[in-house]
Amino acid sequence: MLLPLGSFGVITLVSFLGLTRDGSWSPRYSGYLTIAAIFVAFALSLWALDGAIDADGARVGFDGHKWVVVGELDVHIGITLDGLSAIMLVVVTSVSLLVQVYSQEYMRGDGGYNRYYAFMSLFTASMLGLVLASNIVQLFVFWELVGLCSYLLIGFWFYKDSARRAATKAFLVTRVGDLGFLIAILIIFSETGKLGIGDIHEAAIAGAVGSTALTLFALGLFAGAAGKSAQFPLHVWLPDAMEGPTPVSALIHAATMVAAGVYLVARFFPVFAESDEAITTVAAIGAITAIIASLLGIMATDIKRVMAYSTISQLGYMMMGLGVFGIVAAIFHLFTHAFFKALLFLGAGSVNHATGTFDMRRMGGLAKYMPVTFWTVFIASMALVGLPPLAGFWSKDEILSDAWDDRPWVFVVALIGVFLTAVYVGRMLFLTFGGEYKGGEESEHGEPGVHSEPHESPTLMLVPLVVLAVMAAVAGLVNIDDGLKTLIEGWLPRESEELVTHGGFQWWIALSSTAAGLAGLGVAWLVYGARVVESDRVRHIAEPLPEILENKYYLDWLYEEFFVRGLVLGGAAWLLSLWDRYVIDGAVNGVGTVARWSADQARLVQAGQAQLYASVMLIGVVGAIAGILIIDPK
Amino acid sequence: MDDTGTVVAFYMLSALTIVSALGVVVVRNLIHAVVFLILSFVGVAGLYITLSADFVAVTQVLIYAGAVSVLILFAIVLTPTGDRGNQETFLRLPALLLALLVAFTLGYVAIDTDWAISDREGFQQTASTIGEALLDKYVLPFEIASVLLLVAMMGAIVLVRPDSAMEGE
Amino acid sequence: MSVNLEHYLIVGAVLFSVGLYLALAKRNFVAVLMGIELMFNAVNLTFVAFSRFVRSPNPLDGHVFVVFVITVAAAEAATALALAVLLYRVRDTINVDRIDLLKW
Amino acid sequence: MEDINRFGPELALLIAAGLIVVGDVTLPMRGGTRRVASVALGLAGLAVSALWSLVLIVADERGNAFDGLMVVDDFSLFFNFLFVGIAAVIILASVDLLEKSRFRAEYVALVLTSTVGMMLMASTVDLIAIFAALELQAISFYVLVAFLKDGRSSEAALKYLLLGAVSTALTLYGMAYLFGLSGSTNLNDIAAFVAGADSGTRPALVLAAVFLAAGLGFKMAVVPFQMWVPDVYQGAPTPVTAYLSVASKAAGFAVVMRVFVVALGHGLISSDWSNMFAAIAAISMTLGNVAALAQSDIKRMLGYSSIAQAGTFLIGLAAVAANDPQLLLGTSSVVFFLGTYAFTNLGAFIAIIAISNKIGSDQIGDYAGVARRSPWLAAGLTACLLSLTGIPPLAGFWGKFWVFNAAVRADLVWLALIGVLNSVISAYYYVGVVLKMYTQEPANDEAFQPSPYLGLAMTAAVVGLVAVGLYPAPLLDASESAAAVLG
Amino acid sequence: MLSLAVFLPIAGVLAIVLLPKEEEHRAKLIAAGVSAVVLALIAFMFVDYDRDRAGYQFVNSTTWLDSDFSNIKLKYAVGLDGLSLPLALLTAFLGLVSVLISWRIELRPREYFAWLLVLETSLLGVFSALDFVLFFLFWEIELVPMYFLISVWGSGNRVYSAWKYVLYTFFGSALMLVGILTLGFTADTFDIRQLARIGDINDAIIPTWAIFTLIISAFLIKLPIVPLHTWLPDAHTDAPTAVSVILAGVLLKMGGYGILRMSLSIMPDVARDASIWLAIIAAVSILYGALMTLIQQDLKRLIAYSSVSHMGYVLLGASAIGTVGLTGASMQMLTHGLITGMLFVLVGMVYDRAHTRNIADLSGLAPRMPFIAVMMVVAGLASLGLPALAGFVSEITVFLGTFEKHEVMTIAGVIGIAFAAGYILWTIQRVFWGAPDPRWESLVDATAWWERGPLLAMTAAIVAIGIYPAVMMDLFESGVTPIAQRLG
Repeated sequence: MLLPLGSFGVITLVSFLGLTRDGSWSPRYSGYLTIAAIFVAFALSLWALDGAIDADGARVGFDGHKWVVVGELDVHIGITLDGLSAIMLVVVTSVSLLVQVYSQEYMRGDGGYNRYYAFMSLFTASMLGLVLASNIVQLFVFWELVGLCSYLLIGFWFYKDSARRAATKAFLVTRVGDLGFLIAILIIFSETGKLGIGDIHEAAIAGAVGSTALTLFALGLFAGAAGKSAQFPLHVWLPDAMEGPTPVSALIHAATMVAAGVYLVARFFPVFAESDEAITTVAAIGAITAIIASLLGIMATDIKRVMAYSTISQLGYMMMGLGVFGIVAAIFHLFTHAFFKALLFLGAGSVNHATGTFDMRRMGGLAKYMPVTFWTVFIASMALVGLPPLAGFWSKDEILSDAWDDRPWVFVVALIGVFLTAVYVGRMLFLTFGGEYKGGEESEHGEPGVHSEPHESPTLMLVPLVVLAVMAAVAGLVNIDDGLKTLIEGWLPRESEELVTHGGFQWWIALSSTAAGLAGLGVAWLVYGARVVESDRVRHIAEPLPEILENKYYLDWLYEEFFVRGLVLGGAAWLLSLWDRYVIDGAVNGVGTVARWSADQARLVQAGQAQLYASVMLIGVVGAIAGILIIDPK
Repeated sequence: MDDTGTVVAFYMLSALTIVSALGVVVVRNLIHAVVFLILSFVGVAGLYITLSADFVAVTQVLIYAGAVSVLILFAIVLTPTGDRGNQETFLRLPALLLALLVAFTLGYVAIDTDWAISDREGFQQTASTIGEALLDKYVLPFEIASVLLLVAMMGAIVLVRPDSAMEGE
Repeated sequence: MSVNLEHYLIVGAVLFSVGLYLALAKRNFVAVLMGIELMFNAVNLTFVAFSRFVRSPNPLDGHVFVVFVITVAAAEAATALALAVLLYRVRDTINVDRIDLLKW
Repeated sequence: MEDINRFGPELALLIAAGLIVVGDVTLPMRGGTRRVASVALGLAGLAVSALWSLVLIVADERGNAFDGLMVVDDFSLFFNFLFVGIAAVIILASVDLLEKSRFRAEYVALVLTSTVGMMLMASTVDLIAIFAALELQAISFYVLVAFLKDGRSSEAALKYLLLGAVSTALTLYGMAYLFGLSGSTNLNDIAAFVAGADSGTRPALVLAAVFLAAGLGFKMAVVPFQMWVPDVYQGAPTPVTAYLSVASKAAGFAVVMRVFVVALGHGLISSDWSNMFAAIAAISMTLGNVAALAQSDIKRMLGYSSIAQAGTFLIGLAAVAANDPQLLLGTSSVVFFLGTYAFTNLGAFIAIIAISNKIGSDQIGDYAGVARRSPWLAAGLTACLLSLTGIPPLAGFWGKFWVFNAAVRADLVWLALIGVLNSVISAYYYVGVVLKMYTQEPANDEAFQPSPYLGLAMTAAVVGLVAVGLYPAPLLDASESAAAVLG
Repeated sequence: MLSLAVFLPIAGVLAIVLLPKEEEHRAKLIAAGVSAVVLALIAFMFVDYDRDRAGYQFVNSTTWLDSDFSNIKLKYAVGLDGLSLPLALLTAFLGLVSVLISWRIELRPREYFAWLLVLETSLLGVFSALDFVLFFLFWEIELVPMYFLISVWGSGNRVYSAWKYVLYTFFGSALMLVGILTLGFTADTFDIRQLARIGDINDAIIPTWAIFTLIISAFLIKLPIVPLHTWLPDAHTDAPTAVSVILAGVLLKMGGYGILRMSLSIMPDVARDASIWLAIIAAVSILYGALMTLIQQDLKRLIAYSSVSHMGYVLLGASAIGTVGLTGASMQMLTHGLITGMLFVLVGMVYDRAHTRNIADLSGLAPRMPFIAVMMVVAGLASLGLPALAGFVSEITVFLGTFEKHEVMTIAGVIGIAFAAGYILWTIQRVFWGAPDPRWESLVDATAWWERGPLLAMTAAIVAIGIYPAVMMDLFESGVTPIAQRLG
């Protein structure tokens, strides 16, 4: 059972080998080594999954090594292997494996090839570590490492101004969420003195934690999750994260970074389940996120951005699912989403490979140039919209039905979301693959002119696409007989397990969601496919919504200009610097000035006249006698 | 000290002493001031006699009224273009105030203190006793004083004799 | 009417103050020295008065002290007047308030 | 004979002084030889004196002399060594000065007689003898201060003499009152009287104490009797300034300790003078340090600094009576501090003599880049200044440490606080000189060395400084046994 | 052996001073040799330290001064325990590093290296002294070399900065001296081991809180805390690189060490009452320092202010007055020493090459100096508290230890971490990333062994501690447990 940890070790080691042996080490080896390691990890994950299935999803972990033990503080590094983590392992390793294979071709010739694979390995390893962690601090460690890797990868082309900004932004925004996570850790430690995940669950269920503290703890965790999983209002980093190489985006959006947040909430489901306020917040934030992100998706012109917003909105679905106690549905959706979203991104990468641009307005008609890419992306898109019998349909349906069961308003929101999703997916498909080719643009690699005639991508890139397409098509069948249910629920304590919603399959829900999806596609066809309705007119009618959307609800402005530049840099820090310079240093230097001044006064007495000196002496004498005899006459 | 003669002598001598001292202050000619100074010294010598301190009185007359006054006159003479006006500096008023304050303080303390008065009679013969003390018990300070006088002499030479003779050696 | 210790002490005090005034206020260094001599006289008077009046195992110690004071005062006067001559030579004045180059 | 034996250290110096003067007049010698002969004879006299003191210790010849006017005890022996050592260093430091004067024999003799005066100040226990000793020292110094016989030097002497004479008169008045109260001039008799004095005598006792403090405060150079210090320090020949700042001050403290601790230490007014000294200490430190900040002449600056240092010593004295059971701690701390201060200030002045000789200026501004031109001198001066600041592991630190320790134990924490804060102020100007020497460019790059005499004196001071800093125990033991005598 | 390690640098100083002027280039060899031997000695002690038997080990003790009149026995006593041993190791390590990175010093090298070695002795002395007066002695000695190093070999407004440093510190230590004396008078001993055993002090001549305040003020200035911090940015900015390294790496730790060793363990009663105030000061320092860091334009100043912020965590941990918090605080001292030391080494290298530290002037340095850039990223990430690097371990331990006692202040501290991420990343982004600037075309990477070696060693230490903190944590725990027990 320790083997997944071993794989993590291998990858980490490789990552550092790749880094330090830069130069004498052929870059290709890094790729091979990484892929081999991930393949081993994938195999081990399957083996772990097998073990988890045998155990009906119950925990088969064990406590590992002492890390920090000080006084009452006890952090042991351990492994949690249960149904939930086993599924996550498989998702992570499989998507990662495919992405790495794809990258072999995509990144060919890039100067930072070694670095790329090193970071990617570390990324996957951190994610695995996160999933396997048995201790909340350990979880936090890998959580932050995931953040770090995303930072490094988003800023991979560090000489690009947009890339370095996006990287910093991603790290900082998620860091804000992480503060919540950290505070949550502090709260739970001060309440229970325990940091083991299992211990925390027990304490929460046993009522050993005060209800306020519990809620705060859960909300803190959720803040962390919201940061990583790009939930409103911390979602702003994700669209910018497109600055990294496309496979990175695939990995971030499908299997690693964003999944971490959902995983975290799922992992602490027993805690959330104990706090009504917390779980309601999760549902509400999920709902808001789902809607606002899909609206943004409609306006985006960059294909990767469209997908990014779609990720955000799908993550909103997952959160909604968790918020209605539908942990099975949520993880199921995570599972299916991983495949079709990875596929979408890799497809976008493929498109970019061919056209050299991500701007959908520069594409068009690609279906005939790149059939494989088109069909795989099409499958993924339909899965995303949730058309049966593709993977997305099953999982999204389950969320809808759980929502109906628990909080009908969430259901309504989700249904609207389905519609909006269909609209932007349709728009994306029509703009990219329909109509005429509009010329492409300069590529990321700086080789102009080769994209005038788009062509299908090399085989090595297509294989992952096809594999993922198959998965996107059939992955939904996994849970058709509740195959995942036992796995996902198996590890839950009995008290929490009873709370989990099981909406079950309901025909009318399935039909209505399919109808909403089709309606959305229809609208998209009207505007972008057949161009029956001018998009400008739609825009005009919807005023001022488009403008708000184009400015992304002014959140970036609010954060960057108002909070960071305005309040923090321009306000607080500026004021403090004045305070520092004039008041504190002023006081310090003022002491010096006063001393100087007194010195000048003091020496004036020394006027050089001897009898003056004698007079001072006698004044002192008389004063002393008078002082002693008058003040203290005994 | 109740006999009238002593009392009268005391007051007269005190008056002489203090009025002469004030004379030193008031007169506007330095030479005249020296004269008043000598008078004051003599007055003090007289007071010593009322205190039956004959040896001290004699010493006083010899050294103060004699030697010191002559020294002072010498000094005046040796600084021919010096100021002979006996003026005060700008510290006149503060000094006056201070002097009055000191006088008041000293007087207050003198009166306010319980002195351990003995009923001993006046001394009969002080010179021999003092002489013995000087050569016996107080031989150390006596020696020091003699060294001191030598030092003063040497100092005066050092100060007054010019350095320029150096080149001659 | 009788004359006792306090009378002498007060005469001494007054004499001391007059001397002090001279020392503090006179412009000519020689006059200042006269003031100082008067102060010594006042002290001497005080000593002698104490010798006469107070209880003491060796009352004449006061007289011995006075002898020393007189000696020392003479020596000091000699030094001081030598200094006056020196000052007169190098500074052309013995006015105390003009000898104030060293200050601040 | 016993009297003479115990008077031996002083006698040796007097004989040496006599020989020097007489020899100078009678023996036919060239100028340079005369100088060396005077110096050598003076040093020999000091050596004999020190040896004699040593013999007195080894033979345990401690005891009274001259009918109890003088004592040879650990206290006086401590100061014997201190003064002899200082005098030796001063004579060495004066060699360059004497080159220009025809009165080299007289100079050396005056140094020796003043040393005798100071040794006697520390060892006499009778007011008459103390007075004589005080005056011997004072008159010697009047002449020494005027020794350059230029305008500044003589002006300094005038001020020193005028204030010295007034303070002598004050001291005498105080002594007269003590005599009038107790009927005796012997300190032990006075102590006996004070111990049993009733409150009716308090006004006179207070007056006597204050007047004595005024007279001796003049020697110690504490506020408000410090006014002469900067002017005289600046005007006097630098070796004499050094001598004044170290020896005269120490002698003043020795007398104060004898008079106040022995005679006035127990009884009616001990808390009065303790409070007075505490106040004087606080004011002296603050005023001295603050005024020193604005000085541009290094001698003047050290003058102000010596006022501040004297204030610091006074903390120890204030601590003496504030807390009777701990009486000895305060005294011993002052004695110890005086010892460390001697090394420190002497070293500083010698360095200044050496440097000023070369650069021809006492202005701090002209010390720029001295470190480049004469690294060893600069290092030595730096060590001395840091020691004055109170930075360990130099002797000055321990001095302050013990004084503050005494203050704290005498319930004078506030005074200790003022003391330490003043150390901070003092750092500003002490280190300012160091800064000039090390961080600024010199006017010219010509390297220079101190004369061998100065080098020897300097080395002695700095070695002492560091040795005491690293291992203060011997000096501390000595000062404690010295203080024990006064108990 | 400990005494040997403490005073060996002084022997080195003598050797350097006696070098003839023509041989002055050998000074650095002597300095490097001596500090390497010291490091080896302390490393040996680190390994040799018997962790099962906590408490002071390698003790050398002898009476040094014995006063008849005041019951004072000053001891020369040195020893190391779990708290001081890692700090001594850090000192020795950074001592060697600072010698190495000064390899190219050309201005008066003999004096320079001599002062560096004096500094090392005083620092080792502070951490190993077992007598409060001896502690104070070493504490004060440190001023002198620092003063010279800044004012002679510094840059910019070096004289003013040196002044400021000296006067601030001297002010604090002056107050501490009175505190030490009152404490010693009350407790009748200066021996730290005895002081840490005596019961509550009740009959002091001044209130115990006053003694506490007097003593801790020196430590707070040294730490430094807002508003007593303004010496730090100036001193850091104008000091030569090696001195900045020592200053940030070790000198600030004297303050933290003092708080733990003296203030908390000797006067637990007052410390308990004062803990909320300490926490407030800490929170203010953290946020204030972080905000100030954000708007700095000078790289060194930036790191200096970040030090203010980071040392706030030390105080925060100390204010927890529990084992966890104290361990975190001491750990933070160690990790901050390594990380900030490394940052200063790097900034120094950048400055040596580009001759500017102004962030606005620098851009796109990474392609020119990849090694330095990578190291900068590692150090920066460690500084912002990235897990698996050293900084995280200490910070989270501080938080975990403190939260229970001072919730709000801890949260303020946590917010400080977000700022840390902001200023570190923003700086790296602006300086190292972005389009290469033609002005910096000719800059070369760090290639010499004496440049790379220290950096790699520091990286190794940072990573090792981050991944397996127990190696230091256990020691620190054994060191602070007695203190925590007294605070109980």
